[in-house]
Amino acid sequence: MAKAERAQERSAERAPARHEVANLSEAQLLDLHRFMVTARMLDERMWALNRQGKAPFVVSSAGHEGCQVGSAYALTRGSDFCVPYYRDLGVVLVAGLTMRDVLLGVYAKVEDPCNGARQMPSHWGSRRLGIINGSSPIATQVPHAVGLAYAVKYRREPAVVMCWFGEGATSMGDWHEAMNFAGIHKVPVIFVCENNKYAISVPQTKQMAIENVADRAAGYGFEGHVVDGNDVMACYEVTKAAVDKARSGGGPTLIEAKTYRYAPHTSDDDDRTYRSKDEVKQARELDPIPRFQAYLKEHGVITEDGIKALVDTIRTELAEAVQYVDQAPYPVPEDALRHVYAE
Amino acid sequence: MAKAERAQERSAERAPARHEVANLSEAQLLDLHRFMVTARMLDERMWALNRQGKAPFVVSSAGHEGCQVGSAYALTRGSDFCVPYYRDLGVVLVAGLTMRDVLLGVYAKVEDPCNGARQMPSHWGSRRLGIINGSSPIATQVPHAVGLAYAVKYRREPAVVMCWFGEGATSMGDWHEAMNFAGIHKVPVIFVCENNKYAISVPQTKQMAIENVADRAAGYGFEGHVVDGNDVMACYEVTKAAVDKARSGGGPTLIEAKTYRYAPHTSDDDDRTYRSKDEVKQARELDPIPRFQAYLKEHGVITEDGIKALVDTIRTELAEAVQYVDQAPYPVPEDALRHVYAE
Amino acid sequence: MAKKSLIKSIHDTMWDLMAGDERVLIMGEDVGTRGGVFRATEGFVDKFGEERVIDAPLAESSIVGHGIGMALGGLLPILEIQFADFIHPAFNQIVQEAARLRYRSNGDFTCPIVIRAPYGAGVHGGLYHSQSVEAFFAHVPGLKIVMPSTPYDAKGLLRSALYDPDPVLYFEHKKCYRMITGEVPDEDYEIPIGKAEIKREGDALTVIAYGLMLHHCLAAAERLSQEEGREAEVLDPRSVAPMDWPAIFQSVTKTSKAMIVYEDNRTLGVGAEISARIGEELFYDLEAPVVRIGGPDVPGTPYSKVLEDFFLPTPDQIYAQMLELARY
Amino acid sequence: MAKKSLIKSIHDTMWDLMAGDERVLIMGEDVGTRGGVFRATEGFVDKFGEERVIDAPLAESSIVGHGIGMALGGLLPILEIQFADFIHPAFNQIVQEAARLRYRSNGDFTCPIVIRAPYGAGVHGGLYHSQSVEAFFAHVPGLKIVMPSTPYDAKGLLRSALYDPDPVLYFEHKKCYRMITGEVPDEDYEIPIGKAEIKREGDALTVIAYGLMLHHCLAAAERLSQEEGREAEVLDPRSVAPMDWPAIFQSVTKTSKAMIVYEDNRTLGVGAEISARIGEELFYDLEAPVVRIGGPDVPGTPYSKVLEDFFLPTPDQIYAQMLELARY
Ligand SMILES: Cc1ncc(C[n+]2csc(CCOP(=O)(O)OP(=O)(O)O)c2C)c(N)n1
Ligand SMILES: Cc1ncc(C[n+]2csc(CCOP(=O)(O)OP(=O)(O)O)c2C)c(N)n1
Ligand SMILES: [Mg+2]
Ligand SMILES: [Mg+2]
Repeated sequence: MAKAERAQERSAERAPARHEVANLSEAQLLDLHRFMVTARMLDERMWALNRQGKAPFVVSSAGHEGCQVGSAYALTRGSDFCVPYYRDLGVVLVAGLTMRDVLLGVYAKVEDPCNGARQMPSHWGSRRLGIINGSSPIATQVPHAVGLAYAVKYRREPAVVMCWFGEGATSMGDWHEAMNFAGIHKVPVIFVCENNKYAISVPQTKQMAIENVADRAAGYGFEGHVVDGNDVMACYEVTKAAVDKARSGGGPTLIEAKTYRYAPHTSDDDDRTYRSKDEVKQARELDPIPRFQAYLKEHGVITEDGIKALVDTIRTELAEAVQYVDQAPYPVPEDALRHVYAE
Repeated sequence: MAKAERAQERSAERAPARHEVANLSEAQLLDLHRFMVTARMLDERMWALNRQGKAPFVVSSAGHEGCQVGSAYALTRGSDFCVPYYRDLGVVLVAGLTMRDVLLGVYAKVEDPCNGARQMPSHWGSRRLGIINGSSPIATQVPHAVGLAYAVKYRREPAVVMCWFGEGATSMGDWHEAMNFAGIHKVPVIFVCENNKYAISVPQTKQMAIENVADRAAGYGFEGHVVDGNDVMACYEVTKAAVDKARSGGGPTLIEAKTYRYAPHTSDDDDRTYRSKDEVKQARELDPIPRFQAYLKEHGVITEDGIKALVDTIRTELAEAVQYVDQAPYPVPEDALRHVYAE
Repeated sequence: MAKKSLIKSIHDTMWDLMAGDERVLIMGEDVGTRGGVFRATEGFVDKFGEERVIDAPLAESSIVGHGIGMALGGLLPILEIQFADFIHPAFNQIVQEAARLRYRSNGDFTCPIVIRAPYGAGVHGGLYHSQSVEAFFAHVPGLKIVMPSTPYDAKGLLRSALYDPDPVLYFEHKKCYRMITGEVPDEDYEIPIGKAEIKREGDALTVIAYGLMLHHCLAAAERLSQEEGREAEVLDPRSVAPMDWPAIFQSVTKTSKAMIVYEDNRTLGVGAEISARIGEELFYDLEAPVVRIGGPDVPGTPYSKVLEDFFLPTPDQIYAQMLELARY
Repeated sequence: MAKKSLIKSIHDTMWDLMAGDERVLIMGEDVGTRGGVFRATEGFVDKFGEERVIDAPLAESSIVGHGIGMALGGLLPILEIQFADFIHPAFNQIVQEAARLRYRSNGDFTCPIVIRAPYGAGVHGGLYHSQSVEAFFAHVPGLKIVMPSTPYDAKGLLRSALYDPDPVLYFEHKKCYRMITGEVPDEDYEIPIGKAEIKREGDALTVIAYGLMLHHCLAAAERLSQEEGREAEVLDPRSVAPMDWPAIFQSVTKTSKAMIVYEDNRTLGVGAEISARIGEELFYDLEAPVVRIGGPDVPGTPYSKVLEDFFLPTPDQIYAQMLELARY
């Protein structure tokens, strides 16, 4: 009784806004927004380039911006570590890769700072930015994240490690082994599962017999949380709490963000065989970007004009990046022989 | 109220005996007892042979008889399948291997029906008896059990598959992958984890961050149960329920039996570095065999003389088996080249 | 008889095998509604149902492990690994389990599974969608490794693989899937595993190759004939385990010169064993050193077209070396 | 200077490395209180603590995977795989991750890990405690593979392995652990990885071997000298990747005859590449076909002593073939 009364009273004064609860300043809200819009616009451009025949292969992050940006934003840039997977465009933008960096990879130009055009696009990495270079085999990065977190703890560094993967990745043995070790050694790692309901065409029901990946955390001795991946602030909030916990010695957390991918798995995929247009349409109605924009406008953080201006700025930057990348040089053939061993 | 009353009433009449609750006849109780004593005596003989230099390598099952015999006894011999691991002497005896069969392997004689002296002892198998031939790498048999259960279901056979492993095995990726698939397809498989607190020297606390392996079942969408591995009837009861459930289409169950191994990991191990004599002594006080014998005597199922007679019979059989095996032929060298492919 | 691409031949053969035998089932990632990422199982789930066309969870080790279990239960599973690059998590199940079940049980158990996987470079797949993995497994006794290079062979070998009582790895060069077409009879036939085929007869030198490189070699041999009037004998082993040594030795004895072309990393690729055996067995027959052309010893095929082109042996390089060896 | 067994030399070297550098840690199954099943880390946990001597859960893939992560975090992990036979679950992490991290990141990332594992037969370990696994990895560019055969080499090579900026697999023949002893200096020294050593000089033929087979070859060479007055040159490559081709070619050019002895399955074992290269490169120098002695192509070393003895090349067999080749 007393509790409900007090709550009512408080709401009578003024309910604290969602972002106040999440401890996000207006500047931070604008940051989140900018990263999300950048990711979406860059993604759309990549697909356009693909259709124009300029990019043989692209991977889409559209739909995942809420959970990617929200989670990555909880890290301290420059000292924490990101261990992303191929869908994490939003993550690596927050971590500091530029649109140009990303496009150099898409165009397979030699200046590609992630891998010198050696890997397919979306296989990012940067020692400088603390983004661990990833491969294509699913879930192999999860033990890397955990071992890295062990090292960080061993060295008494204040850093934490965040590791992203899809719900399909949770079926791999490596995922299990890494979760288990993380729990035993209480290393400062945060696992973020971007559950978009499909692994290419395989629906979640054929991937696992349970509703929530987060429930598996209990089997490893740490906490798991489900969060709405379309709610960037909620993603930030739950991840930030996990980051704080990890940083103060509380060990790992598994966060499952319920999300959806709007495009086919990659530009090589055709999703019409395994899901209906209607299903995709319905998911798009929950798009994290307009939802966040509505919130920002409602709370006077941004205006429609402000959004337009941002879009224009990004479009200009994007055009510049495309132009630069278009003219950047390709690798020379003999580059293929370098970096097998230390030189 | 009414319920408690009724229960009290019943106990006033006569509390049903433990084995009645478990639906075990006296003949079955004697069966269980015989298998347990046989396993223990055979195991002791194997160690004696090892110390005499006649058996270069042996693995001990002592301490595990309760959960091994109790669980395997829930299967229908001849139609169900066993997928054991190297510690499961009690399991394979219930499944139909004889002491002679086992000793032929220990002596590496060519008549060894499991693998013709090709594998280390305790790597049993028999197509005839439905015991799947096992290897040494840990946990690889778990997906075999699950795939076999899929086949059984696919063929609409009434059989079920039971798969045993230690708690250490649950850390392997294969274990996780098999659990996951079993849950998705609800195949008729029963997993029995013989948790003896150590994987060679590694204690459970360094193997996992949780108390009960059984708790992981929830993450795969089926039930898990913890049972006292020193209570053969409880092991039978919980396993039998799982077998019935699996047979009627209810899918998998994970059973964790808390047990202990009295001897070192194998004859190559020295356990003094990682556990105290005292710990072993305490565990031995909970030995499933005397405990079951006390119960049997209390309920008039067997007498002290009956036990002695049984021991004598087994001792005689054992002597005969040892004598036979001692004189049995070794393989001929060129045997090594056979059975690489179909002949 | 119909003209089919390599992938269509594989698709249709699996279809017939599924239709003809209830013990056959297919398991792999995206083999169901998606019909496989290369469409090898297009339409299968509608025809044969979900119980026989299993969309596996993302877990290669257990795709193989469960497949072994199914085989133990009397089924004949065809297991698809989406890309050969992703077979490595299943290495333990293949090497320790599938390959050894018969041997370790002294013949009591068998493991009749087929593992299909698309391999090879030339499709801008980068380091993880381009690998050749046959050498790892050709080193493992107990396995058979089939490398079909034509639609005709693909059909006959796949049927043999399915009914082989031992585990068979069946590797399909993904660049050949649509590039290579050929006549395929409608009726069923088997091609015995372990029998090479002379894909082109000649006496100037013997060239041994499979997959994409076979087709490059055939093109180079044609040019050698056209431009130089010299005839290379091109031998397709069709399986690299067992390897048809008699056929290889017979051809090299005839031509006295041998060349091996493969796209896998050169060191300890399948060509190493071929070169070694020819050198050891035909010491007095050889008129020139064995020529081995392989991919460079770098960890993978880079994504960039420039770099990938550098990685892969080209028809021109092959031609140049053929010519040199023929003239030797 | 002290006389030590192979295992003692490895133990003591690791001890010194741990004592000298805080970045070094050890992880593996039973490496803690048990001190390793072969006692390689006996006493370590008491001295260096649980944080640096980690009893890993039973999970090889992640022993390597976590080790890679630790290396990414600036540590220098020594990862113990309890038996080389159990390295297969980690195949994916080794081949796809450790070997490729540098290459795929265009040199931005490195992977300085050491993976130690006891390998080899002769100890009644059966199919799963006897394997030689070096050939699988020698096929993988990006890895270095060290095979120390003497206590002296073991020390110098282990130090080099630890400070090598690339992933090193360090395989120890378990039969040699206590059987082979030798003088080991107290002070630190490094032996460069990729440098062979002539363990015995001679001119009658070149014999290339490592591990237990090296010692068998040395015994056979001694007998050849005693009984026949012919001197075999015995070359220990010490690492099979990189392989010291110049040293091998130099010796074979001198002797004109080459023999390779290894216990791994013959087909596509490391000897295949050695034989192939010698045949290709020294075509005009060879006076006899290269002789390759390997384990038979069966799925594993059987447990039975009779069968195991049949599997392993014996000093007598080696001697007989040496003699034949020397007389050729
Ligand atoms: C070991 C391995 N197996 C298969 C693949 C092919 N593959 C690439 S992405 C993918 C699905 C991944 O699904 P999920 O983890 O849910 O991530 P999402 O793509 O949905 O974000 C598959 C099967 C792979 N890359 N690695
Ligand atoms: C993949 C693999 N790694 C390591 C080993 C070595 N090994 C044999 S038994 C064992 C411990 C197994 O412990 P657990 O599963 O608890 O069974 P228990 O022996 O306690 O019954 C280990 C590490 C192995 N056989 N296979
Ligand atoms: Mg997904
Ligand atoms: Mg145990």
